[in-house]
Amino acid sequence: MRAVSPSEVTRADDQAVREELERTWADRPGFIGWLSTTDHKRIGLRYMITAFTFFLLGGLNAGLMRLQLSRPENDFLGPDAYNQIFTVHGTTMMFLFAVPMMHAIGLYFVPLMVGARNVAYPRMNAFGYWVYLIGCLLLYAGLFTNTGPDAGWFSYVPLAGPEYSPGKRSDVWAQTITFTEIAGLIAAVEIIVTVFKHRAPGMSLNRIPLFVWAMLVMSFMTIYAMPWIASASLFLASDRLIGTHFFNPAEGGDALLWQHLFWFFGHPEVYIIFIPATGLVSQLVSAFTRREVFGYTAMVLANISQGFLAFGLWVHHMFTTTVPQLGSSFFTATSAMIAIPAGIQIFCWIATIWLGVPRFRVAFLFVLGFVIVFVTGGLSGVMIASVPFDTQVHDTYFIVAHFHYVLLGSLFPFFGALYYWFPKLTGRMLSERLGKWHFALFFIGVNVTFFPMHFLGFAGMPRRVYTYIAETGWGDLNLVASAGAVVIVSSVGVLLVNVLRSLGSGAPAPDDPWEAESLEWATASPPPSYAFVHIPVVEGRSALWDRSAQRPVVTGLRTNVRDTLVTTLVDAIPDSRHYDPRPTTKPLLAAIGIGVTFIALMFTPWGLPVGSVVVLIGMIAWAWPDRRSYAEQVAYEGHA
Amino acid sequence: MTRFVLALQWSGRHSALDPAGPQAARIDSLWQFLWIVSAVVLAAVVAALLYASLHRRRHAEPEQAGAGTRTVVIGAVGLTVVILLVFLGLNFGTGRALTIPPDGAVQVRITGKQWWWEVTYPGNPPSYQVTTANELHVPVGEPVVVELGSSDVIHSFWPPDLVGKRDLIPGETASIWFQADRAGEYRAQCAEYCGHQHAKMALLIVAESRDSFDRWLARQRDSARTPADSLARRGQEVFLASSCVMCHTIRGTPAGSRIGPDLTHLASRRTIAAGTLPNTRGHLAGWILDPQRIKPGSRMPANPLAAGDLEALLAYLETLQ
Amino acid sequence: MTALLAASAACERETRRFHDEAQPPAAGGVRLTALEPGPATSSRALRHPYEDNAWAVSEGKRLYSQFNCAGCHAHGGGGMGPPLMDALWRYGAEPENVFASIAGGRPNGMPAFGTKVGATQIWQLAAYVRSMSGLVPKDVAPGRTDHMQVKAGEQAAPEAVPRNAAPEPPAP
Amino acid sequence: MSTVTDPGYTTDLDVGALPTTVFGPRDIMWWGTLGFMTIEGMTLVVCVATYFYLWRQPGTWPPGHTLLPSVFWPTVHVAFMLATNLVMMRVSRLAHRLDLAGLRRWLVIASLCSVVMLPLRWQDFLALNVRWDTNAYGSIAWMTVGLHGSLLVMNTLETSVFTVLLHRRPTERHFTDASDAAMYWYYMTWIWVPLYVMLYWSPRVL
Repeated sequence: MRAVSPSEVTRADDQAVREELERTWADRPGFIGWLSTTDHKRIGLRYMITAFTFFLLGGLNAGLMRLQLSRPENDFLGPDAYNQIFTVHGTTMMFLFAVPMMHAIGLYFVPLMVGARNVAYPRMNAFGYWVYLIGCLLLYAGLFTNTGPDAGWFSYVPLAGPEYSPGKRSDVWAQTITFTEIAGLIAAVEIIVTVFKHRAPGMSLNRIPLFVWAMLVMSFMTIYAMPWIASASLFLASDRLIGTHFFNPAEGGDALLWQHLFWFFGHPEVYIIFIPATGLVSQLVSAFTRREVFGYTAMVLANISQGFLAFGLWVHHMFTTTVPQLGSSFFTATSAMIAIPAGIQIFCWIATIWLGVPRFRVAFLFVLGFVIVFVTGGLSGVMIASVPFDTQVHDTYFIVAHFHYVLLGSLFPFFGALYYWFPKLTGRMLSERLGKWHFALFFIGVNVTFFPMHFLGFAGMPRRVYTYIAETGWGDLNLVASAGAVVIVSSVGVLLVNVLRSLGSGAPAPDDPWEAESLEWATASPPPSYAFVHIPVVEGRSALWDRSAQRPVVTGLRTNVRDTLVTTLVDAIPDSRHYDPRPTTKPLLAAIGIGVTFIALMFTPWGLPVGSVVVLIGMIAWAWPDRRSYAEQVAYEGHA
Repeated sequence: MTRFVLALQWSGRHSALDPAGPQAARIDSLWQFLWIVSAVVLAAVVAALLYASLHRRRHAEPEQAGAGTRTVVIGAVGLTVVILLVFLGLNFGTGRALTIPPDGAVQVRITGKQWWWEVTYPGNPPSYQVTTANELHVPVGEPVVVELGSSDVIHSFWPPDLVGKRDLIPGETASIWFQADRAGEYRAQCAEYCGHQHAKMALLIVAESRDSFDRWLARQRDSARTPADSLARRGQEVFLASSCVMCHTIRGTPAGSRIGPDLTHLASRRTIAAGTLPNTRGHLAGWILDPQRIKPGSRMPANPLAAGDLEALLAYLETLQ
Repeated sequence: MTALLAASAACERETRRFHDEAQPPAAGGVRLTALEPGPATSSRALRHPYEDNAWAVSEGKRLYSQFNCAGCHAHGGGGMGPPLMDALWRYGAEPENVFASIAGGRPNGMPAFGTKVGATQIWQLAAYVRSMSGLVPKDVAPGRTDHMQVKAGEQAAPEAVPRNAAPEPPAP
Repeated sequence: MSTVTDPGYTTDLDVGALPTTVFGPRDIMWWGTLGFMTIEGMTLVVCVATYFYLWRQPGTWPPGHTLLPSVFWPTVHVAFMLATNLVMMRVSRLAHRLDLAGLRRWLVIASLCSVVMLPLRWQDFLALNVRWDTNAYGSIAWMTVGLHGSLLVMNTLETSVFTVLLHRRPTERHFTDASDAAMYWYYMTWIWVPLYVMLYWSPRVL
């Protein structure tokens, strides 16, 4: 059970090996190196920074909304600006922040936690990031040129359709979705294959860290859910651009079809965010109570059952439409049943804390905050599974309160993970003192902002209103909520100060500052480009706590080319080796090609044939190895 | 507890928790169960969490899981299942009670438009049909069935004091029934995002005794009379000669366009601009001159009338009782 | 630079001008037909603001339908009134010409709407009418409607180079 | 607790002798191909769901005066697609035998087959006898044929590029890629069969 110093992982004569590995795995120097990197750590970090930037921008949108709503008949924002801002807020938080952030954390840490040198398909990884970045820039370029989507993050037709959304605002939304979904799907496939085939020897499926399990379930959900929204936004775009009739009831289309397609993706989406958050909580709980999480199998099964059940709930977003009653009852039952796996998880964490020795570091405080905030949101979630009750609170501020409790509930483990992994990411510790301020302000701010909204919902305040008249009496609680938003903003301010100070003058982090269990702590902070000098062999479920005295490692991987180990699916027995190509700017160029294609498609159907040519060129360039890589690969295969 | 909090905040306001009809009352009693159970569950989880965190923080080594821990966790999960089953039972009971509309209900049709409500009472013969806007009159203590449709985008009808909401979806017909047990005015606001003025699309429900409801309905059937005094007569000429006539109907005059609300009995209505302003002379004047200041994006254009014309027009509109 | 241009174009296309104090066109500013005296060309350096604005054109489309313009002109194909989606313009194809036709009426049945429809809305209608023959930018013209389709969206209208229906004066 | 066997490593593992060219699920590219097949399959599932959802609307199917789809060219195409599987089975066998010369020859044939599918796909569009902007039925039918058509186009590009690459810069890796390409080809052609039945036969039969 005792953590082992990571330096014991390595072998005696390592200095030469390290130098050669560094030469092999390092990026090219300078700006080209920055553009051409295929290192999952650099890309993952970049992904995180981008997603966090858009979190700040989405938060800025929220701040503007709270300012507008702080008193009745406020004329700070007009309806046109407000509608764009609330749409962009929702779109940003769901598509540019929450899901990409979870993918980013996965892309950075999953390979380290399973003991791999790099993620599977590193060039696709780079491509996915660039496509995601283009999607982000498109949405905000739209907002800043008054072309921000204004039909809500859910883009219900006919409001988002060709007749009621003139101009290109809804097209910006549809293409932003396309870009982020492409990126999300790529990340999901990479994570699945990395977990399936790149695990360190000995890490059989029943020894995978719980966060990795959560990422695996989440990635499978992504693969099954995201094509629905990608197709739906394609239908919407073609209704708008080439006059198809998917959503036009007068020509055999159907407005509710959009809602079915959207929510068949949209509800799993919530769990796509929440399940990795539970994985983070499991890692944090185990690290800060110094014992492995109680009920590993139950936790894994809970995640998997959430993954399945999440696909059976979508109609509970449509209880006030004309869906049949009988169908609604089924969805009520499934919606209530998903509380059971969530309950199992909560009870197992509490049991772990009960049995363990809690250390009240900032990351652990965020776990406690998570449980409180998330259980509150979960309970209101069970309430709205009820059809009669939902008809009252649907599309009101009660729902706004509910899902902010759930989603900000998932933000608590994210912040906790930031304090936990920041040393690994940067080699610096964050300040615990500022962190406690961050936690306290955030916890207070979330509750002050969102708890009153439950009552606003009962009092009749619908969502998505840019203002309200004084006679409704909603002014006071709205002012309280806006005051809470100020507290949230200040807590994020404290976090930023903490991060910036730490980057400048934070205490240097040791390799394993928390004496935690998983493999990412078995390498330097920050990890070198090749991740591990020797890939460790895993001897138990808690990789670093369950080590024998021998501390076996993998030897024989080549150090002068990017040689990676492929293991078997279930038992992680070494099976073959895979040549990882050199870094290249081709993914960036391909992403630009795809970006130009889809942006052109907002304006003209000719984007499609032109785009096909661009894709052809991209494909040739991608597949065609340069002379040096070719020689290297032939030599690699000959060597085997 | 919640009643107390709401009473502080909301005395005399509208609320789903201050039901004025049987359906809202059933939903309210479901809510009473839900929040009490939720409060207990939340308190129990927080207590367990804090106690678990604090009770052995001075120990050095973690414990192995014993049979006791497993039993407690399984028990907690079992209790969760039991609570959920009770919840489902209550929920289905409530749902069944709410969906069956009683016989002999008053029939009304509501059409959602960007951003106002057209209210139609079917008539027999059809010429008895009554069309009004943004105001729904119902008799107290009698069930009302509202047929809901939309002529543009999706809207949602929601009077929180009376019943939950129902969407108005283009291409589909939905219906909802409710009953007001107390006389009074209830506000219903559009609850599905429908564009620029989603925020200012409210409907006033006036529940009154059967007698006054019948009187109201009979009066609404009448056409507008040509006004007696000369100022109002001039106002009618202004109405018919200006842009008003392009969009509005006043039965009994050549104005017959159905783009905007029917104004035949405008002066009998309590609010203008879909529940945005009280129907007073000053507000009406401001609304006619520059609606875009009050509801930016509204379909009603500005009408820069000369002072005399405006005066006359207002005098005319006030005769439309 | 290109990005700036694109951005300013996007702003122009997307503004929702709710408060709009539009004026009728200045009298005598454009030639109405080739027979009238006046400057020989009426090309304007700047496109009319309503024609670069998707919202204004879509408002024009809504008004076209709600004011029952289709009663005479059908959906551009013409009926009692002349077709609006071809290249022939009896009274000129410039926005100012179309404005004058709507506001002042024309012989043989086109009523004058100038007193009953505000200038802003006439400009919007004029922009929409021109979109039917492809005279406004494609990314501004409306797409299909949510009704029975009688024709494809104006977005798909081919650009018809305007010609005057009136006979040209004989060459000297 | 679990049926997974614990190999119980206690000494260093030398993996230097492991192979670099393996086939099927042993190789990571096979899994990636499977992943992208699943994603593409899901988009087609969305099309099928939409097709039948719209069918459920009141009225006839196809609606109004829309003609029934023709079946001649689509049937020719589907038969051709399935026949090309024989080519790819050959390609796959040659790949497993690491037979570079044979693989080069047969991939040229495969590329030609993939090119032939493109004009046939155009006939599939025409055989729908409806335009995409006529009604919702036309929209979903065109969308389904179009989305599957994008797989055909991508496959043509991929196969051609791959064939050229195999002639100019061959590596052992390409044997694995060829066997994955065959798997993708089977998938792409067989998934069209239910779509073909749905689009061209179900409005006639149901």
